[in-house]
Amino acid sequence: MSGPIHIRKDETFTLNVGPQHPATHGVLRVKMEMDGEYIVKAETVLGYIHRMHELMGENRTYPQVLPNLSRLDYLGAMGYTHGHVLAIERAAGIEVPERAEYIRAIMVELNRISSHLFWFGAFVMDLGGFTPLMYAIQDREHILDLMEAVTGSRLTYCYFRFGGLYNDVDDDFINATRAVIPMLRKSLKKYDALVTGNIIFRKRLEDIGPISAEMCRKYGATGPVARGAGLDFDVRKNEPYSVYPEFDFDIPVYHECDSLARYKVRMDEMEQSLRIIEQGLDKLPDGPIMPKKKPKLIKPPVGDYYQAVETARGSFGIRIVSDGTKNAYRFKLRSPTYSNMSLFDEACEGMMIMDALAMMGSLDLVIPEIDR
Amino acid sequence: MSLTILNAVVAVVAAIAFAAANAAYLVWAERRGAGRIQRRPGPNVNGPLGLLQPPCDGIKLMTKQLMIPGGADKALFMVAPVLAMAPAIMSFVTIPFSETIVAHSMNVGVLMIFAFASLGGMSILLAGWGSRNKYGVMASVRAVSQNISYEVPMLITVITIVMMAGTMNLKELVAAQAGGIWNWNLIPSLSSPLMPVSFLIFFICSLAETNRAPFDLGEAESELVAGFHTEYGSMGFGLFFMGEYANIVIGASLITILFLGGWDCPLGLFPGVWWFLLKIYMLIFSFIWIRWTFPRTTIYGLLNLSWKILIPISLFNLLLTAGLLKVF
Amino acid sequence: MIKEKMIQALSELFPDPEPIVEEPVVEAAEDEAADDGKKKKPKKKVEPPRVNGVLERDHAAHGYDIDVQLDPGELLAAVMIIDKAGFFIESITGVDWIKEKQLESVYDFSRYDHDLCRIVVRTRTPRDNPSVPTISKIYPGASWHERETHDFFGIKFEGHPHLIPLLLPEDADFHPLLKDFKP
Amino acid sequence: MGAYFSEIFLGLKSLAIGLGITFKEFFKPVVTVPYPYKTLKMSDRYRGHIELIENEDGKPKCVACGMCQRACPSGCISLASKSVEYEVEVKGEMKTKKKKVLTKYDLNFTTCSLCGQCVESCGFGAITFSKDYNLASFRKEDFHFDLLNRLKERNA
Repeated sequence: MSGPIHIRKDETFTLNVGPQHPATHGVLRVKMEMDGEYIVKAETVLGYIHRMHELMGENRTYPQVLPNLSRLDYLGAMGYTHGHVLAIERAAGIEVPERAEYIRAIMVELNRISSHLFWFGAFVMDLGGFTPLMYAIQDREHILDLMEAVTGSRLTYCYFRFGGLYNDVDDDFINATRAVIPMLRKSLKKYDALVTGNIIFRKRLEDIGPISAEMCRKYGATGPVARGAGLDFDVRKNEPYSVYPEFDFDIPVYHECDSLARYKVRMDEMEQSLRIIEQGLDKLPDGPIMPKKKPKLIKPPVGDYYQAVETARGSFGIRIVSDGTKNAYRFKLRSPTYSNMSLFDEACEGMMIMDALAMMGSLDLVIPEIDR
Repeated sequence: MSLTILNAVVAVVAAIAFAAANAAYLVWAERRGAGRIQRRPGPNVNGPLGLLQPPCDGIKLMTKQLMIPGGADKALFMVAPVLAMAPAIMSFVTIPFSETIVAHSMNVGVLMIFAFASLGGMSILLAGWGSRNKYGVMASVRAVSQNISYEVPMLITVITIVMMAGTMNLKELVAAQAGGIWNWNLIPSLSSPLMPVSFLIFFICSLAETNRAPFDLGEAESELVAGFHTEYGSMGFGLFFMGEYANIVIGASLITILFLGGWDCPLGLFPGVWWFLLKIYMLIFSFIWIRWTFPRTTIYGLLNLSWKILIPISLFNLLLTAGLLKVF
Repeated sequence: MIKEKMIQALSELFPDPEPIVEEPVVEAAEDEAADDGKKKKPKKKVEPPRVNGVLERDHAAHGYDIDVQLDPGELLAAVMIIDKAGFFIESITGVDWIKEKQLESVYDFSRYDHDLCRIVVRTRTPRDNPSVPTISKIYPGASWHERETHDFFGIKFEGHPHLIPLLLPEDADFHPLLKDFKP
Repeated sequence: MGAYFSEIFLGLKSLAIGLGITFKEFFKPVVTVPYPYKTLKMSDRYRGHIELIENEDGKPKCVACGMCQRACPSGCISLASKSVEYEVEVKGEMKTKKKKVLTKYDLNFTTCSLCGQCVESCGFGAITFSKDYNLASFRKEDFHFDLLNRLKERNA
């Protein structure tokens, strides 16, 4: 939808969406200048739950930062912890046993599905349909149960360790996961029929909230936002890490650039994650889950290290500047939603408020992760 | 038929009681129904099956303080919820539940119900405007444009039926459909082959008129917080709520009278009034069912639907029926 | 390959006399050796700060391919080259080198296609008056990253249209990631 | 014109499919657990707050080395100990030895992030996770756990 043809500057009003607003999923505030229902100008205000994780990363020893990473994004915590352990392993040169890497990949993908499922529900709720959220949560619950049985917690896992894992998976987990996969496939079909095919849903998303490939590049958008703009970019393929090169999976890419494209990317990604989990379970090698020799104190050599991983929301980067001590000299977290959200101000200009909020939902925001 | 004062008082009290009881227990039914659809039990703590939930909610709402936001237009702010409830109750007066159970049968019954239904839009406008809230104003503007554009196809559809029956009296409209399912207006006849389409149009319009999902743009909780009743608490909010559910009952009764043969019984097992109630509660269930299945439409999608699809089709249907009535 | 092309293009920013162009190459080789040997040689530690120039890095060891250090004045030219080559902006951050009395701002750029190449651009400014030109004109997405870096380090991005605190409170007058920050 | 009607028709069909799905769900059994009346069993590895483990004598296994205290990222563990002399039989003769005995083990659960670093760092297997999750109170002080006391209560 295009904006109003004629805006009179003296007839606009300011609308504060947030910090407490049902559509912002947290404490995000968008200052909107409105002409009726049309947005003339928007300015995002962040920092309502800024916790300065980067300073904590500098003040604490490397292992002590581990729990912080899962507090960044409470829905896809595994992916973020994965990035952290990979970065430290790269910096300190720790070898990881193969079994541990496979379990990591399985866990990250399970978490990706659970994150996407929750996003799916919350997104449809943004559009006014409440029931899909409940169905999504039911399915997510099965995944959380699986992960709880292994990691011991449901949301903020802190399961990965430098060089390996906190504890091993057992046959119960493997069998239960195998049982959950077909169930999830069935549910995905249900969602397709209930939501994706729905005419009201499609009408609300088709050609709404265009984010072009060039815009993605200028703002550094990654993840499903970039893939919905026709960019074949997934860190798992572009910059392979862990055991992802061993798996056969596709990167769903849609060229429509609208909210529906971003929605479809995520829905397809769940199927791909299921494929990765299946292969991971098949290939899961025996062996230890922690390296035989692991430095007692982790002190990466002096240098500057960067690690990117593909989380549920996009490319998460972690930069560690080490000065050779047990604390990081600089601990930078590049959160994907931060970049994805930064294009909202420009993209929503001239849109109607309900379309803009639908687009905001399609960006898959998790505010603690933006604010860090 | 002259209306004695006693008659009027009894009628109004009965209407209020019916509306209030319905509003209270439809909230319960809605929550239970939504719960079942989402595979959770819904309210089940207060009383058996949670049946004491509505009185508890009512007590809670009544004991809360009525807050008037600073800078609000006090008069409009107070009038709006009453205006939401009153027309709904007034409309009950003319609805025939059976041949005998009707407070006051009027020969312009359909017209009267539509006149009162328009007042509902007014209350939303006043509420949004009076509460001095930007979300409220936006919501009320939406709701009014929605009400106006959906009254048009609704009335055109009603004209079709009135034309066929030759009366505006609700009782006579039902009487015209008596004598079995095939006589109901829902079933296409030679003179009006597009009646199921009319029914669908009327059904969609009554969803929109009562501000129900997927057309609940007036309260669009995910974008406009709570829409026109953002600033309302306590019984002000309660009245809006009751008004909404009373309107649903009226919408369902109107559909029943116009399309489903009113108290006409397909099998004749029990008295007509029970058939009437059964029909309206089936319709209300479908309202609830629809609400918990679909996402919300956009405001332009909603207006497009009305002006580009519903109005042309209903106009075509009107002309077709008029022509066929002349032929047969 | 994009990597060689970018090294070529970025090296042209340093048209200084030959020894300086030579030096980074030597350092790079040494650096590789240092990484292989795990332990840095003691003489490395007393080495003077890095000279401006382009370094090629091992992706497996560092996570990035090209490391460019330049003066703030050359930043815009370098970023324009990178922009023209189709890179996307990944992040901007700072590092407080308190011993050298310098603040470093670090820019990460990466690519969407499968020709993997991550470029890190570094520029150092004096700590008492840190000022770097903004790149938000070239990459509008840099605007938030620059505001964040300004919050945390106090680096002024000259020409930034809206350099107010983003993550910190609006009236924050402290920069928490400076090493001498006391909460 | 054909597209107009086919869109209406397909739209209605998609709505009907959606209604069919929710109608089917309507008759399926409820999946939720009515929480305060019924609770689920926690998995074996559930990570609740920490708890001291006793040895055969019912005394805490903990030797008060303080590793957990140091490993904790949030600094929520504080412990104190005193030296106690005790006699032990070594090669047939009694010798007096000194050892540290735990006198206080406080867990400030309000700042605990349940990461499990303490349990992992413990070289003596002296602490474990509890399965306690029904934790609610209006007072902050209720979450300053005295683990030694809890151990005693458990034994009593």
